[in-house]
Amino acid sequence: MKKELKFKVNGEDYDLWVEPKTLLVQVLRDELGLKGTKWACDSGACCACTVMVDGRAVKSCSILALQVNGKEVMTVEGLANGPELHPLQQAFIDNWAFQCGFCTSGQLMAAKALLDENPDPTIDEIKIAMDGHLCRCTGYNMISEAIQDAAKRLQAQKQQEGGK
Amino acid sequence: MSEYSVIGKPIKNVDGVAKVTGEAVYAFDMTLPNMLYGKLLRSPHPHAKIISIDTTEAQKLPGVKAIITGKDTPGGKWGLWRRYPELCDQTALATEKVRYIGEPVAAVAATSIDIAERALDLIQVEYEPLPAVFDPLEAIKDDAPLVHEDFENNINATRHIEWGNVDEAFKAADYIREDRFTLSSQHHAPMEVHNALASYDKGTGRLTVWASTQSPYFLQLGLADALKMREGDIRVIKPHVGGGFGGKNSTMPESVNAALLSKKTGRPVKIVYNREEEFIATEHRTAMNLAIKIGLKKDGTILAKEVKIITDGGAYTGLGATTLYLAGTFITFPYKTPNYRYDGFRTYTNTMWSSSMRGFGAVSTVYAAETQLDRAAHDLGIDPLEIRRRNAMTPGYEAPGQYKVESCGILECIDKMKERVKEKWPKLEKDEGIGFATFAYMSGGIFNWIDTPYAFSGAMVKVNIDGTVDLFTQASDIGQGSNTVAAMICAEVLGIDVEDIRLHLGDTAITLTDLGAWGSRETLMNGNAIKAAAEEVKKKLISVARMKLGENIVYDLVVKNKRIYLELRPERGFSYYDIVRDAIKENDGEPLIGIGHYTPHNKGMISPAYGMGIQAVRAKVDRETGHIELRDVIVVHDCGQTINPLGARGQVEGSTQMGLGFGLCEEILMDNGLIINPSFVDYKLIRFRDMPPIELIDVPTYDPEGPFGAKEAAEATASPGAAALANAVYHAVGAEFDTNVLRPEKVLKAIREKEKKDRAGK
Amino acid sequence: MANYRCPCCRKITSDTMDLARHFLGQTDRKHKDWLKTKGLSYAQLIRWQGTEFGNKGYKALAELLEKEAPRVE
Amino acid sequence: MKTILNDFEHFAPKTVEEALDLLSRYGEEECKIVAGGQSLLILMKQRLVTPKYLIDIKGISALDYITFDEQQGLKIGALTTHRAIEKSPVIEKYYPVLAEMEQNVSSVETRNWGTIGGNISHGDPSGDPAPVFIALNGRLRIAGLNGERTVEAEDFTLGYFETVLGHDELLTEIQVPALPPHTGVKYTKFSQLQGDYATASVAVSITLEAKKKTCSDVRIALGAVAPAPMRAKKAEEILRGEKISDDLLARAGQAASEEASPTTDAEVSEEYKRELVKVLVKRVAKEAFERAKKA
Repeated sequence: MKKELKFKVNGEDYDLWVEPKTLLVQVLRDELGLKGTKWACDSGACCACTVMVDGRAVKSCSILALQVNGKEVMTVEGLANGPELHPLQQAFIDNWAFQCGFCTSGQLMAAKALLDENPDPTIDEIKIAMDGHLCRCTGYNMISEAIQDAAKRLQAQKQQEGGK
Repeated sequence: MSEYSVIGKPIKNVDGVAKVTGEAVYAFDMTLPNMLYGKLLRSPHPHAKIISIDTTEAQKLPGVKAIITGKDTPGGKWGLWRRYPELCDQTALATEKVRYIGEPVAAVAATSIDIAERALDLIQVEYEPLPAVFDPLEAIKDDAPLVHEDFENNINATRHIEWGNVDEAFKAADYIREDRFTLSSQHHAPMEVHNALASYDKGTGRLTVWASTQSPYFLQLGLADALKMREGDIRVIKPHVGGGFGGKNSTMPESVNAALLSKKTGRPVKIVYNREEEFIATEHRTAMNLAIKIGLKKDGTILAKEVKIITDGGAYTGLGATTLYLAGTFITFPYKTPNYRYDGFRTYTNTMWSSSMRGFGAVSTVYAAETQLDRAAHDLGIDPLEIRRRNAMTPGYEAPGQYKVESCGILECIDKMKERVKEKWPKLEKDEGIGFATFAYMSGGIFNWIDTPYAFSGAMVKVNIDGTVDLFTQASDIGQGSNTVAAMICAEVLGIDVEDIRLHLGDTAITLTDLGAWGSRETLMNGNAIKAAAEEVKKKLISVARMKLGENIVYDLVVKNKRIYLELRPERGFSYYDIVRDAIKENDGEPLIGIGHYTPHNKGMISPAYGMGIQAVRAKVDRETGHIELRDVIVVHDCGQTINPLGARGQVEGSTQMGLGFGLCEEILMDNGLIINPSFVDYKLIRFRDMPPIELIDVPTYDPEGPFGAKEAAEATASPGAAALANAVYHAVGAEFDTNVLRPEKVLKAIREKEKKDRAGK
Repeated sequence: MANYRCPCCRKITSDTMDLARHFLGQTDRKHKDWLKTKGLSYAQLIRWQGTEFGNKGYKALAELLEKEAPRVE
Repeated sequence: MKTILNDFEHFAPKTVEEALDLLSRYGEEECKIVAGGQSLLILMKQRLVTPKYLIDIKGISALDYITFDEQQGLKIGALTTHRAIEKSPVIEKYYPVLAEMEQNVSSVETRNWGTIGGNISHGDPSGDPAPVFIALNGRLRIAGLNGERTVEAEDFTLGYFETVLGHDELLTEIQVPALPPHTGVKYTKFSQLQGDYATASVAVSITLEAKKKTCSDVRIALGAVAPAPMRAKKAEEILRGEKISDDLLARAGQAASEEASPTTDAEVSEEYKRELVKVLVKRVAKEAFERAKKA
């Protein structure tokens, strides 16, 4: 029996009816067409499906859609500001921090959650925050570097805004 | 070096924006209107006769639109070794018998994945279990069960390589040692699982398939053979691919069955494997039993090598026969081996079959050869780097009748490594060790087992009136960055920017044939095709410019920075845009098109060029628990002229991760043909915290066969990790291994054995 | 110089060792059956050649072919 | 393994009472509680569990808290996330071992959604929190329709994925007494790769007498080496009342290794797990001792 799900995704309100067995990742991809969020392991062990719920990085494959009732979800599609890429996205491009790109959306969301909480993380802090994320293409190092690079960019941005 | 405008510059990934915004579309993400979802029913037995399949109950489930079994297929067999029909052994669905746990026996199409999965539970299959064989050494025995009745002793392929006089050379050797290894399999574990979406048009009898594949052309051929259709009636489109690593070369049951179900229902059908299916029912690295004998002079010079390999092929051929071939070659690299004998046999067993995987043929053999060389060096009292140096190949080195190595920077790589290690790691902690291993790999294979009459790579360049370029080629970017390399090569030739080029790739209907992304072939082979196509256009532009400049032109014309000008008098020239417009106008409006292709000729049996180098791993061993901590890695490599240093580094990093995984933790655990760790929880991959930093040092050379001197850039670096790691452990605590995955328990056992040996020695 | 012809197919070569390599490379039944009639086991040859050093399998096979293979001019 | 979960009816009670009431309505076989669901949803995909009714307690906000005072000690609501424990200033100050432990529980993503109560109720013998709470002399508060009860943390798990929780009961709170003076606690899990499940884990709490020479009390808890997390009481006896020395620690390690009852699995043998217990107990107890001296 379907139940009502009211939540916010990337700033937009949604009011849907879903089967209780529906996972958050299924609602995002299949109902809302937000296919940037991937689904890769079926066992909650790769974090490719990571999105932010109320500002925290979580695995959308391991959460029932109904559990985010009333909450705010952010996916990779909500990261850029219109045509302007988020500094994390630009840093990922500039540092070649992805190859096939399949795990990238999840990584970006985890990195965003990390930088929101800790604007100046050390490489070790980045590694701890990202350790759930499997990437088969890179050796992870260039991702860590990109996240540090993004942190610097965000700080510079903040300073500039503060200076205005 | 800096004569290039684009080549050798750190160019950002041309797919970057799509991939960081979530807009990049993978086959995994695709749907079509009216689409059905397919699922495959898989065998729970490693070897069994199929007595009957009853689909009655499943048919009744609302939402089920079609169910097929082996009887409903056209019965076409396929494989990649198309030149040898007996090795084309794959089928869409098993009919007479199943040969591995996970082999599909029926396929369902339904209106949702949920219904398709539930329908599988309702299909009744009666099996009569047969005796099964899992061990390659058992498989060749006369009384072993036969996996394929026509292949006695389960021998699927054989390979013999010999040069020099091996027996005489061993007699002349001062030092001989024999070692035996059992080298395990490894899973590709791409983040995007195998999946395919097939849409059959009943009106035209044509099929379109979108798939997660490394080679649209191979898939087109496989589908044609499987479905008994004309190649030209099948269009394969490769969207973005979420990783392949050698696991997406073969045409696999998901695409064939999606096509069959689409044909039957008249609706698009999509089949997506889940992660468990990906582990149990897609190809993986070839496991092998390997014996290696080496004869050396006192000073460490290699006189002779003899190598024996029996591989665990699994139930079908895949690219496993190629693995056998390459293993016999790359175990000699990058050393001068004057006398060499190799015998390789690939066996059929009742397991999911093994095939190509990143560095195939090299990864396992490098482990054996490079750990053996370290032990020999130790016995002879020679420094591990020095013994490698003494035997290193030099430019132009030839293995009689097998291969010739043109550009070759291995000596410089070893020397650079020596220098850097001394500087970077001057002192080691207790129980810390440094291990080295060299590596080399091909820049695309020369062999034509696929039996194509086409050129190995083709490309077409179309220059539009505004100077923008449409580049058509079938080269497959599966994450390795070949799209960026393709655009860079084209941009360099035409003197324009990467941003001016629009790529049309991986669609068999609109692009020229390319054999796809395997064996590090895209940069050299496809690069050559693109370069040739772009140069054809360039020639047309130059001839127009030459005419406009008037007669008596003695200077060479250069196309660069969006201008066409005299090399020695740069001020005399024209804008690229003007010349493009003139060229089109002057030729009655005919579009400016260049076509290029590449097939290697007279380049030996293996490859036109070889990338190579050396890796060092620093690791610390916990003597009480056997735990290994990876601390640091240095890679020094020669990839000819680097096309894109950013992408090359990315590839080296990724290859290293996979190579270290092969040495440290990646293990497919099997119990009577059943893979018991088919998930990312139980199959251990190196993650962020366990990945050491990697320093990459480039030793540039120029390979005459490669575009701008480029050759293989990173696949080779998948092979040294495990060996370098084992050597580091050997140097830290003296423990020796004859297998590759150094789980703590194994390491502790080896340490204890070493301690026992030392005590007995005293 | 006398050449040897494979007893099971049309391969002709001047060297029995070469012929032995050809022979073991064939995975069809014809070649294996012939071996059986001569009292040599294909499995045994592979075990020798695939796990032991010194070319034992080929040597045994070459010796047999030296005796049994038809000669052609 | 299936891609899609089985069908079930979903309830989202807002209070413990509502949840207990729902539990009592449905039979044990057909009804399951889900909190963070980080383990349960996978079991459901594997069809190892196929509930007809799922009681989703994630929304019971009253069970999400961390409190501390010197008398009462630490109280953690069962629906507190791992991440909240990891980041709690109170825990950082008074029980840093808990924060250390949490940092190695799976991934940040799991810790952000998974709850401490869900983890413990799952009864996984290789779970990280249980041995630490046992070493900390923790107690677990359980609510049922007929009232409440508390059990010692060490008595909570009975065997593989089996706990003392009755079908109609709910774990509501974890209680940890304030640490006695001169107490040091350390937890280490051994796994080949960081953040992975434990091959073996050890938590040790050592209390020294006033002069900081003799061990007045000690608790040693082992994880992943028996059907349930367990105390190594013989090892504790070796240390209790004694002056700590390397030799004594080694003997305690040996005793613990004999007390453990690991089994050989696909990856690791029983003998190796015993070896690990021996080494880990020695090392972890030593660190706990060092911490106690500084405490």
